Amino acid sequence: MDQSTPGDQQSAGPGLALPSNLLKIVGVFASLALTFIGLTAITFIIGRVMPADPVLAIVGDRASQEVYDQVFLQLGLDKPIYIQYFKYLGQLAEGDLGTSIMTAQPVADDILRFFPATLELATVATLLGIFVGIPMGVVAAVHKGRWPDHIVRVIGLIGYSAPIFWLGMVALLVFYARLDWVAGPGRLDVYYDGIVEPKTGVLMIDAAMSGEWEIFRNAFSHLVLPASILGTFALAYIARMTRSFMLDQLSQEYILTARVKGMPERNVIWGHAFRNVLVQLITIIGLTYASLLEGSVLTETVFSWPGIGQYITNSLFNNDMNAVLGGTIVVGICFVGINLLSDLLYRLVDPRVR
Amino acid sequence: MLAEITLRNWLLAEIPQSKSQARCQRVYISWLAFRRNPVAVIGLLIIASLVAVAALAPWITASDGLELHLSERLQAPGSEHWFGTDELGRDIFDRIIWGSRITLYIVALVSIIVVPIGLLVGTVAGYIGGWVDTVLMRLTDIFLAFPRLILAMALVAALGPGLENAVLAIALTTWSPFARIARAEALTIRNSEFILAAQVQGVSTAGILLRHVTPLCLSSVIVRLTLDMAGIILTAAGLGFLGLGAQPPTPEWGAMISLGRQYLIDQWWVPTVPGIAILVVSLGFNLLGDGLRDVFDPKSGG
Amino acid sequence: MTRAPEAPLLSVEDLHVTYDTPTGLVRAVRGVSFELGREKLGIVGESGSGKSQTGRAILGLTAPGGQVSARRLDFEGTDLLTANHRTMRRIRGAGISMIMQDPKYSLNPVMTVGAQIEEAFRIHSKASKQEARLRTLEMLRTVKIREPERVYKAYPHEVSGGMGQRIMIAMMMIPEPDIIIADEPTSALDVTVQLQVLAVLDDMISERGMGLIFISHDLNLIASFCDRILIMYGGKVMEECTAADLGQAKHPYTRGLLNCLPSLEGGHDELPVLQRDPSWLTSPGVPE
Amino acid sequence: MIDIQSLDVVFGHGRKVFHAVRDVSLHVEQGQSYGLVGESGSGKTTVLRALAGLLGRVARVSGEMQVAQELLQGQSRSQQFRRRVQMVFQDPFGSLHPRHTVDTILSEPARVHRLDRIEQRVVHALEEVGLDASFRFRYPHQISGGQRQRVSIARALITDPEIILLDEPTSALDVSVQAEVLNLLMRLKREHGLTYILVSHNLAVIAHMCESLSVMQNGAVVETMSVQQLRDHSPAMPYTSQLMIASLGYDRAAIDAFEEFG
Repeated sequence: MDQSTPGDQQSAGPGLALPSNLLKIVGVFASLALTFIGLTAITFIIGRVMPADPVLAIVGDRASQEVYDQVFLQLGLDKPIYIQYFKYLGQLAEGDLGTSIMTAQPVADDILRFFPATLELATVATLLGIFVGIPMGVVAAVHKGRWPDHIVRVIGLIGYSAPIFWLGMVALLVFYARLDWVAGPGRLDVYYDGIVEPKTGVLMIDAAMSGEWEIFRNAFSHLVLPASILGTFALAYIARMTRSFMLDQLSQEYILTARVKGMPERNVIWGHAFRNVLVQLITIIGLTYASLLEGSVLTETVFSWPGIGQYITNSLFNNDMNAVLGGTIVVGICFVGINLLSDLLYRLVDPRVR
Repeated sequence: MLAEITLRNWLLAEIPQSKSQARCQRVYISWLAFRRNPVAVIGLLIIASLVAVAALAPWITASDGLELHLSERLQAPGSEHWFGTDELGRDIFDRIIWGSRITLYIVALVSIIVVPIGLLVGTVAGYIGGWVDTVLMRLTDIFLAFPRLILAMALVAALGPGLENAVLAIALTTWSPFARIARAEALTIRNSEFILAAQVQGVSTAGILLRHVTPLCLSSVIVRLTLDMAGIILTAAGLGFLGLGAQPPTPEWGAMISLGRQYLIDQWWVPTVPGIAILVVSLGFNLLGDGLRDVFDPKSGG
Repeated sequence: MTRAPEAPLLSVEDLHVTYDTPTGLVRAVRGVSFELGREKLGIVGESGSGKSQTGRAILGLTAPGGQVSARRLDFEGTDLLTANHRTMRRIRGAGISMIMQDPKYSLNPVMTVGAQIEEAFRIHSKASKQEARLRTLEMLRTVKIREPERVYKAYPHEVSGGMGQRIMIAMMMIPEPDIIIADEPTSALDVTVQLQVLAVLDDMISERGMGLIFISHDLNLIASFCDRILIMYGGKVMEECTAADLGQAKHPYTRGLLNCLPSLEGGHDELPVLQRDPSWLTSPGVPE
Repeated sequence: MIDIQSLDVVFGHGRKVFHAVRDVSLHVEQGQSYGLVGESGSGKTTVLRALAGLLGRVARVSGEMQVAQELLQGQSRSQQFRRRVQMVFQDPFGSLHPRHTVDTILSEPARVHRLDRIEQRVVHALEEVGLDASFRFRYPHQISGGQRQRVSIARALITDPEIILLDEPTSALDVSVQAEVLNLLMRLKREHGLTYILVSHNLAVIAHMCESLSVMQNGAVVETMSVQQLRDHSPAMPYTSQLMIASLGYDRAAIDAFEEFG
């Protein structure tokens, strides 16, 4: 069709196309800024607009009228709503997420303390998903319709369908309470608490850095179960997507070309088809990682894992709105950040969008 | 027997005689393809039983699942109580049956909110394009970039816990992928020649969107919806588990797990049975969705 | 025009390709026989005639679900039907190679052009990376690409259709096969580009003394490009003739195809329409 | 009947700007078949779409277009124009809605233009393109490529148009089917007194169907001539002669003489 030719006009090759690339990156950041504004607008609405009386939520219903009025002015509720929003943005920009009622500390400090635990959990789970899920998906696609495919499909469906909190409970019952193969809830046994200086906040790294191998082993034993449970979900998702991408690529004509060249089948699969799949998987892995950061809420509750999910849940029950919204914003930013990173990585790896 | 053969002939006739026959034939041929897929049929059976059980709940159960029998607390599964009783002596089997209504209620309500919004936003953005597309998709991206469970939690925190608020929160975080899918479909459809042909005929934009674009988006939206049902059920159960969804004594499965949690070690059935119920139903939706995708796969034609 | 020499490169006798589909058996190729020497053999037919299936069956690349059988399928003394995987892999590329219709789909989108050509070379030789690179650049020059260094580093989406097809030719020629199967290699291209690409292919084939199977729907093109022509319909060969004798073809199908083409010189008169006869598929050879 | 004066079509903005049609003028008499021929990217299809008002969203169109005394404004078209001017597309798979039966496809234009006796019109249009009533309730995927193209033509006939724009109507078809469709188009033109603009990359098809033609390249008209000039192999411009030589088949010696035009 004649209309499809504009692209052809520019088929000059890999020359100097920097300005248009720059434009694309500027576009990515512009959309990032917009997303951020949307994110904060929503948390702002949830925190300041939707509750019937935000002041009451803070001071409680037994406070005197004086205290009430003081907080009312402090919150700037007498000002127009958009000014309140800009003030809110200003505070966020300074890293000020307000003070937690529950811990009486700045929410930002709290989050810094709780976040590494979540990061540790989600990272290990994602790695599990990548290193187990991808080969599973490839094997399933190559053996489509035969038993390896069926096995992968069943594992994937169960990982997809099981409520993660329930799976965690059952796993605790079986592997901790009955079999005693792993350590129980929490990140460490009580008597190891506070020995290692929290440098990174990621316990296993801290322990390794200070040479406390016994603590390292204990931390690992605590991590295995929650990470596997969370990883099951990641694995199911990644395996399933890998399988469908792989099937798609294997039916492409360039695969036939590779076979015509006389290539061994293993190289056709890993050298040609998988290279294309990998490009698509970057986005999927990013999505998985981001969703695990938030999906850990339930796992953390079940395993008493002192991460950000548990922090948000506890704050919620204590009506600690600052902490809830602070946590939401931080997780939201991670979400957006990871997606941005995978988008940029994708642009770097795929020659077609470079 | 004879009637069956003629019906089959009518459904498979080479030359359909009317529009309705042609439509029935298309549905029937899809059904034949669907029927060959055992996985999908199992999924359909699970969902059909869920609906049947929910509809027949008053006749299946002995109690309304809320009555307390403190003398019969935490009884093991047996002939008296098939799935045992919980910490307040309520029959777990009955509670599971009544809970199926809640699950269906959540799923139906979310679908009713999410699908029309997603379709409308997606098809309009994809077909009209330009700045309309940019604005609508930015909006969609903002919701897409949101951590689903945490946003639902924050919303419930502001609005107060409860089933309706949980549904609202889930709907708010679920519609965006549908808009994305509908837009992607609309984008490929809008450049096809049959759309140009409709424009040449003088069909209005609304007519093209409604009669030409939407029917083609529908199948992938339905597949995605079925697959998403599992996610919706799990999120609702998760909110229930955290105490942010349906409130006790409502027999919502997630809340039941949460309450039964402390009895896990000695009375394992209390939290295990609702867990299995959730697993089976979300498995059913996933199987059905997989099957539907195979049937609707655009590559297989029809 | 050259004739097939005594010992043919490839002999095909009574080739069948059958697919088992839910709606019944589909006999895509039914009893095709021919021999190929160091010549340009054209296979022409309309869609569904089995011409592409014939090409793929020779390379053992029939799609899953397809059954291939033949009384004889022999390439330089090797029976392609019973050959094991290793033998087949050696033959593919180095013995028989294939050029497909659209370079947009038949080149790997995430590998550079150079890497893909080099790979084809290195599968069949122990050459060093450096040597492979030199050979690749030389090959790009042979297919008349003006800036081989630039194209070497380019990705497939960065080259035009005509150049893409030259790249395909370079890739398939670099292991020096004896036979090339070209399946509608220029149908996606504009006429002038089409002819230029064919000229490149033609020159290389005559220089190296190879055999070519040229599969196309375009009777005019095949008649002017090839030495010998097989006309296929419904999975069977209707007629075989030399290109020069096409005008005197006897089979009503061939005659019908020739007559229904509009021509530059013809008037606005009604075109003769091809009348198909079911007996063509049952009786062998040219009907009397 | 159709008058186009200095038509320009530009796609995109800034660095990605693409001038698809440059200063194209053409004139088609009533009852004539007019050919537009060129290679891909020559802008021939874009001219057709600009005339049909299909470029509204994506391109900037300037120039003057007049069809049967109606001066066309921008890319919007009156319902009267929509009834009078119909179009047949290239891809028999893509130009029919996959979820609509032949009946739905054919009755839609009649409904849009509020015509009466829709059922008779549908049956009659099917008859005219040589399809019997058994096709009426089938879906596009149940019929062959040639039959689909006949349905497309029937759809164009429903509103009793005066002009049909044909965009590569036979290039996706086998040659034997192409002959049938070309014959059908010739017959319909005679019987209904239609005016055609036929876009094709195939010079032989244009020579067979049209009385005059324009050769396009890179968005501009290279040469306008009568079909007689084409038959005599006497085009004025070197680009046209090269195109003509190329369409005659493979000739190794001639190819070395090919030039790059652009």
